[in-house]
Amino acid sequence: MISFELTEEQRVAQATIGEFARTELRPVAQAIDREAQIGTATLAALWSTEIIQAQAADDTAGGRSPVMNALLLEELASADATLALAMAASMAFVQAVADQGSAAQRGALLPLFSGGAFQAAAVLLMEPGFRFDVTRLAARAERAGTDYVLRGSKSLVPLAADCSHFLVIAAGDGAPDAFIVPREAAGVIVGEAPGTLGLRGLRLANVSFHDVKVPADMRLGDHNGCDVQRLIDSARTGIAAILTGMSRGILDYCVPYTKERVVHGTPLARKQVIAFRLADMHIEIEAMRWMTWRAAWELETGRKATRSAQLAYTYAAEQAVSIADEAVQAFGGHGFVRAHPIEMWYRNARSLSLLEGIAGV
Amino acid sequence: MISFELTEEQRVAQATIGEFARTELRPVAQAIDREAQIGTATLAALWSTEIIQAQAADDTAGGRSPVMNALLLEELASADATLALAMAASMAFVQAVADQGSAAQRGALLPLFSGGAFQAAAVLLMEPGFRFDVTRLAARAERAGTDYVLRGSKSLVPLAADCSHFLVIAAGDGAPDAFIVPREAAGVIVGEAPGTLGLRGLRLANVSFHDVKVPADMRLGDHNGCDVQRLIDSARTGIAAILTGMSRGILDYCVPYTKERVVHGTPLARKQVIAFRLADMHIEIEAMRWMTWRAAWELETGRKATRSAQLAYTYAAEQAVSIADEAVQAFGGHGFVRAHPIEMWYRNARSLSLLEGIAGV
Amino acid sequence: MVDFSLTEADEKILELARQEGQIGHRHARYYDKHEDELAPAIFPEVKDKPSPHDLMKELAGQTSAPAIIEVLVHLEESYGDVRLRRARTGLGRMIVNYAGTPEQVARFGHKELSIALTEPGAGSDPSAIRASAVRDEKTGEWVLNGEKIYCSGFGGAAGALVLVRGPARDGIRPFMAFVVEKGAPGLKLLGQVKKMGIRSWDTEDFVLQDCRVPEFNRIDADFKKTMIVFNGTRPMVAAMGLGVARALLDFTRARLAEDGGVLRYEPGTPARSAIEDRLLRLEALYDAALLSVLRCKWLEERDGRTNGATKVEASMAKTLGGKAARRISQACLEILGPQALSEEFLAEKWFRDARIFDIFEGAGEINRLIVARWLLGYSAKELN
Amino acid sequence: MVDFSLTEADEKILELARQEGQIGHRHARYYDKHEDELAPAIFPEVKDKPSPHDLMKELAGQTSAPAIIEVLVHLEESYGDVRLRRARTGLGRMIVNYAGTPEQVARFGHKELSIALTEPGAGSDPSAIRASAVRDEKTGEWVLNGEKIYCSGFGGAAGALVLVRGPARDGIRPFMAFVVEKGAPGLKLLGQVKKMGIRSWDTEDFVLQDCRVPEFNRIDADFKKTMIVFNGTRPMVAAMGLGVARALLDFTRARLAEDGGVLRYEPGTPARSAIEDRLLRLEALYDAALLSVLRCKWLEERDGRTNGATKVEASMAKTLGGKAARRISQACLEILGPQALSEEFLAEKWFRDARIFDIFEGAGEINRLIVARWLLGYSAKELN
Repeated sequence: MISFELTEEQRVAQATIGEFARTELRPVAQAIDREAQIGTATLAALWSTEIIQAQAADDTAGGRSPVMNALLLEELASADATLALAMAASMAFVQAVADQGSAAQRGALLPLFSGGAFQAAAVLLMEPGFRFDVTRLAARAERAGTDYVLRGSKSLVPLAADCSHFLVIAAGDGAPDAFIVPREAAGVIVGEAPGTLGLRGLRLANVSFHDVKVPADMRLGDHNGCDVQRLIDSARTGIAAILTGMSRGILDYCVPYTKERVVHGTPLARKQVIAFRLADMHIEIEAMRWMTWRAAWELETGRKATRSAQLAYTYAAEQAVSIADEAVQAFGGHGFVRAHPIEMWYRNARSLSLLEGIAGV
Repeated sequence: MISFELTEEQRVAQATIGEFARTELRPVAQAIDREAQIGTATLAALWSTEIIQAQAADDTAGGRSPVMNALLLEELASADATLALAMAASMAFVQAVADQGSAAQRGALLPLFSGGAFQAAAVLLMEPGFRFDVTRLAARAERAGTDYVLRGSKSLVPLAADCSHFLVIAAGDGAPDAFIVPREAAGVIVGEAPGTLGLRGLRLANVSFHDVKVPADMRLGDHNGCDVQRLIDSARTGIAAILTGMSRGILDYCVPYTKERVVHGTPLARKQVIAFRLADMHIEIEAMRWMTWRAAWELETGRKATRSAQLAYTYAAEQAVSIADEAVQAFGGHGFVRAHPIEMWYRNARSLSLLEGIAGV
Repeated sequence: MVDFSLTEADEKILELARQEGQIGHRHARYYDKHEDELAPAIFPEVKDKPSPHDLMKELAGQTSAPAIIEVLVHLEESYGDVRLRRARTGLGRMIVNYAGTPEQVARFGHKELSIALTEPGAGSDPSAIRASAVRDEKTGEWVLNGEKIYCSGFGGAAGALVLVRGPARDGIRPFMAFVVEKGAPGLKLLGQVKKMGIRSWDTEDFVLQDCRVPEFNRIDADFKKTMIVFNGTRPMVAAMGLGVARALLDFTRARLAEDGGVLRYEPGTPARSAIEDRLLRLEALYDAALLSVLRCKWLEERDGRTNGATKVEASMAKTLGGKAARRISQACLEILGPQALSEEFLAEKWFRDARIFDIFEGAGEINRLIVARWLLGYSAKELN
Repeated sequence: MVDFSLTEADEKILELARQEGQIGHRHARYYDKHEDELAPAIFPEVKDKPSPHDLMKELAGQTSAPAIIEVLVHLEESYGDVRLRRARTGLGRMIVNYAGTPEQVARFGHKELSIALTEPGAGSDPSAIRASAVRDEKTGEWVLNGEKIYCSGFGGAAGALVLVRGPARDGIRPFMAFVVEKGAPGLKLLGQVKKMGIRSWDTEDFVLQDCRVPEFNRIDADFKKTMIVFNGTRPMVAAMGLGVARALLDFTRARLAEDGGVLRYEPGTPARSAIEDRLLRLEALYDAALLSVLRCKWLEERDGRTNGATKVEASMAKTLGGKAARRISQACLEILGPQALSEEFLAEKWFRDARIFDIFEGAGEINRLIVARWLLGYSAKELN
């Protein structure tokens, strides 16, 4: 029965995290971008929301809800997409283990995410090279006796240097599989962060795997393996949620500015061309949200979400870049200088919309 | 040395044909669409411009000029794209024979186009089926002794029932080739015109070839064969010229209407959104024209025009559909009813922009 | 709780609508070619069968919210092209029943009445209406003059509720509404409008030339309140546009499938063909618009249908629906290529049909103004 | 006669510019990372070599029209990223030389002077300028106050020609222009503007706080005439945007080629991959804009450079050039995929650089207004 009704719990969480994002995250967003570093205080504040921890909660507690996560990622991203993605990256790892890990894997790994300090971890899907596609993985895991040997490189790993574990998606004999690899494992090399167009606080870096021995029981799901497509669907939904929130943050910033800025005697917002663009932003942001909700709901109810997640991601990517671009245009020169966050959003929009595999709902 | 200067001869021809198109063609355009038939008087008027005949002129006379043809097709199409294409289709045939035919072929065929009455003929490239592409021809010509046997179907042939000859592009052993086939040849079946979205006056129809015997000397260029890509390049340039003219006609019709039409106390044209769209139309039409000129100039000077023709065609197709679409929007309900030519232009734009191979400059 | 599933009852109703749509497709070309011929009030194929609307009533309580299942049925009916049962959606009748006196309701309430607003010089701007009503003090009759165009359903209707300007009061000529029945002296029927598409959609023009109607026919309808019906109809019309768009999307996918082309949702852009990539993006646009329509209808159920609560959401849904119909129809023809231009297939017809959905029931420009005014807190005077 | 060929001399000049561009690319990342450091007036690599501009003069008469070869050289220089020779394009100096008295030309005409128009509250609308000049009757000096931002070339300049509002005459405060040299009392330098891109493009802000300049520094420049320089510079800036766009297009094609991808122009859409199709359409947009720039420059040669004859064409070229830079930079990054986000490559830098070209020297909106007013015959008052 079709419904867009949020539960009381969802509305409360949404409002709480929304308020947290506005007061705690937005004020530090530009500094994080400038310094290409998320301060420990901010990481601690993020951790204190307990969103990551909730992903490790037992199924029966109802703590792991893709719809709830989509709502909260939107709220976080409306303040800063970088920080939303810092959360979403760890969330993706914990969710994958919680949803698809063996009992032993859950038992060993989930407690790491119940401590008092921010715990970074990531799902590694993207690879270096200019024609990467999720269906053309070069990283390979080969059987060597009872173990696997992992070879290949992964790119754009958030907070790579701080991660305790990586979940590495690699091609195998048949379908791709996911392998849990501690950062300290022999043969794992975390590259220098080269600096990136946007999302600079995440210090996105390559991680390469040189004949890394992975014990068989560190294959996600152990004997059963895992559903890698579900990880990708979840990531696309997560990015869609973040793009939705970021876009909303942009529009919220544009409305007062265009109403105040007077050009040739009239506020910018009263020029039809500007007003229509703002209206379109709002219309599209809403549509992005419903598409994200639908994909998250499919994930939550155990349905196959591949189509919905792909469409939500593709649509949100296109719209968010366009929204950020039009925001720059509305601000003119002020949209091009670092005094306003507009240029950062433009860089973040273009960056976010190219990422695969690293967010989770 | 880069120049956009037209010669005196070009300017005179442009003005003359422009005036002819405005006074003789525009007034009959909607009736031709309604009746799906070009009247004999109109065909006679078109013939009297001697544009088709000029294509058969000897090289040394300088009568065959792709740049001139592009200019004139734009003028004709600014009044009616259907009639411009009726001309361009015959032009394409005559040009192909004149440029690439053997001496015998030129001697036999070109005089047919020097008579007193409109002589239809066409180059046949497109084929039925929904995934047709110019690089995937299904029509085939096979060697049978010294002759060829032609098999396959061609689609959307302008004035098919009136054509004396077809130039059929078909795959052979190596590269595709072109074959001159009289309509009356055994095995040639001209289908009923099914009616089409736009360009209805052309009675576009399928022509099928059932084991049609083609003597070896009716292969265009005889022993040497021909450059089929050049025919395609010329056709794309021709369509680009027609799309440019049609778009100009649309804009010319929109300007006075939007200035006169008052909505909420202001002329439509003074709404920024409408004014910007009209400005964009003009900007794009000009760019379409320069792209067309460049491709035509490359053809005229014997350069390889494949890239320029493809870009001119692709760009013009996209822009013309958008221009016709925005014209419908500016007219609102009046853009959707047949009292105004706007809806015809919308149908013609979508139709024209899908055609390959049937126009020539 | 957020929920995107259809109930069993929803599925059953929509399945029936889809089956009927297959019949509609068989008649589509005929009525496209015979635009002056009204389709029968009910087609023989379904004469003795329950309609999806009947089934909706029967299964009430087991479906998604009424406004939601209703809009989905409309989408399927539009997908089906020619309607097998003439819609009784005459807005004129709705307004008479809502604003008329008991006597007026008794006399006109059961009749099919269109609403006649648009004039050659007044489309999206009703304030430009010039048709007039003058009272003949001798007879007590009203004398109407003017031209009304694009009047939906008028061919099959008993008449129309006509919006005109009355005599000036304090320099302002107020809107007045009269029931004009066919056969009234001075009502000249101009017949079906010759349109690019939706030719089976009954649309007529007429002229009022000293057309006389009694005082009894004057309906005391508040124009502003009347406009509130658009809050419900805009998402409905958006859904109809999506019906046509989906007909084209399905046709396009089916043609590609014949050639072995399958649309996969797993890969990213680098692994797609140009055509797959476009089709995928068109589907995304379709879904974006459909979800906006459903959200609006869900909100309508929650917050009220006739109080204007969903004015902005209705405009949002219509903006996206109109845009989707335009873009999808244009792009599908391009994907299908030149073969799609032929009347052997319905694709070219749907291309023509689809274009109306960003025009009638509020063009995208009108709807964007409504959204922008709300977003920016501007009055109609401040932003127009 | 229409002609799209370059002369041998053109090719020679452009080849030199391209070779220099390869050097420029090597310095691009450094000046992106060190935005407060002005690039040298001339780089050692080219210190003793003729510039493309020198070659242009040398080969005069053998090239395409001067305005055309000049704009093509600018495109290549922009393609090359960091300029190897600091451009002497200070608009302030140009205006002093054109409008100053012989004494003023003698004193200032050889100095590099920027032009300072933009203020925090006045971008595309110079009428919003608030900086002021008041005459100190005692000393005969002018006292300037205000804030000027985004002043191109000011870091390397000797000063700027500053546009301010003078004392009111008949209720109107006329524009006045003063040469303000660095070191003037009350001129506070604020240093390089922190920008998203084009960081090697010298751009400074400054404040005038009771800044005193002698009467001699007042330049009698007609503001409207001054604006005519934009007719020449708009297509020039459009070409610079295209230079950045082509750097990205070339980079993208080269990366695809490494992987065996070749862009073919023979097939239609159905036979293309998603990426081929996009790249082809981006090239078309690039060419559309480039040809519009060339047409404008050709017209400028024919009809005059400083008489405003190409006002509309200049705006058309700038509109398309700005749009092309925006779209191409956004789309190339998408085609290249996530790897392109890394600072290991210049793609991400060019993405940031490209965005300025639809903003400065007239945003697309300003230029569309100019085109629309001409097309519709409206005054600035009737359409704004």
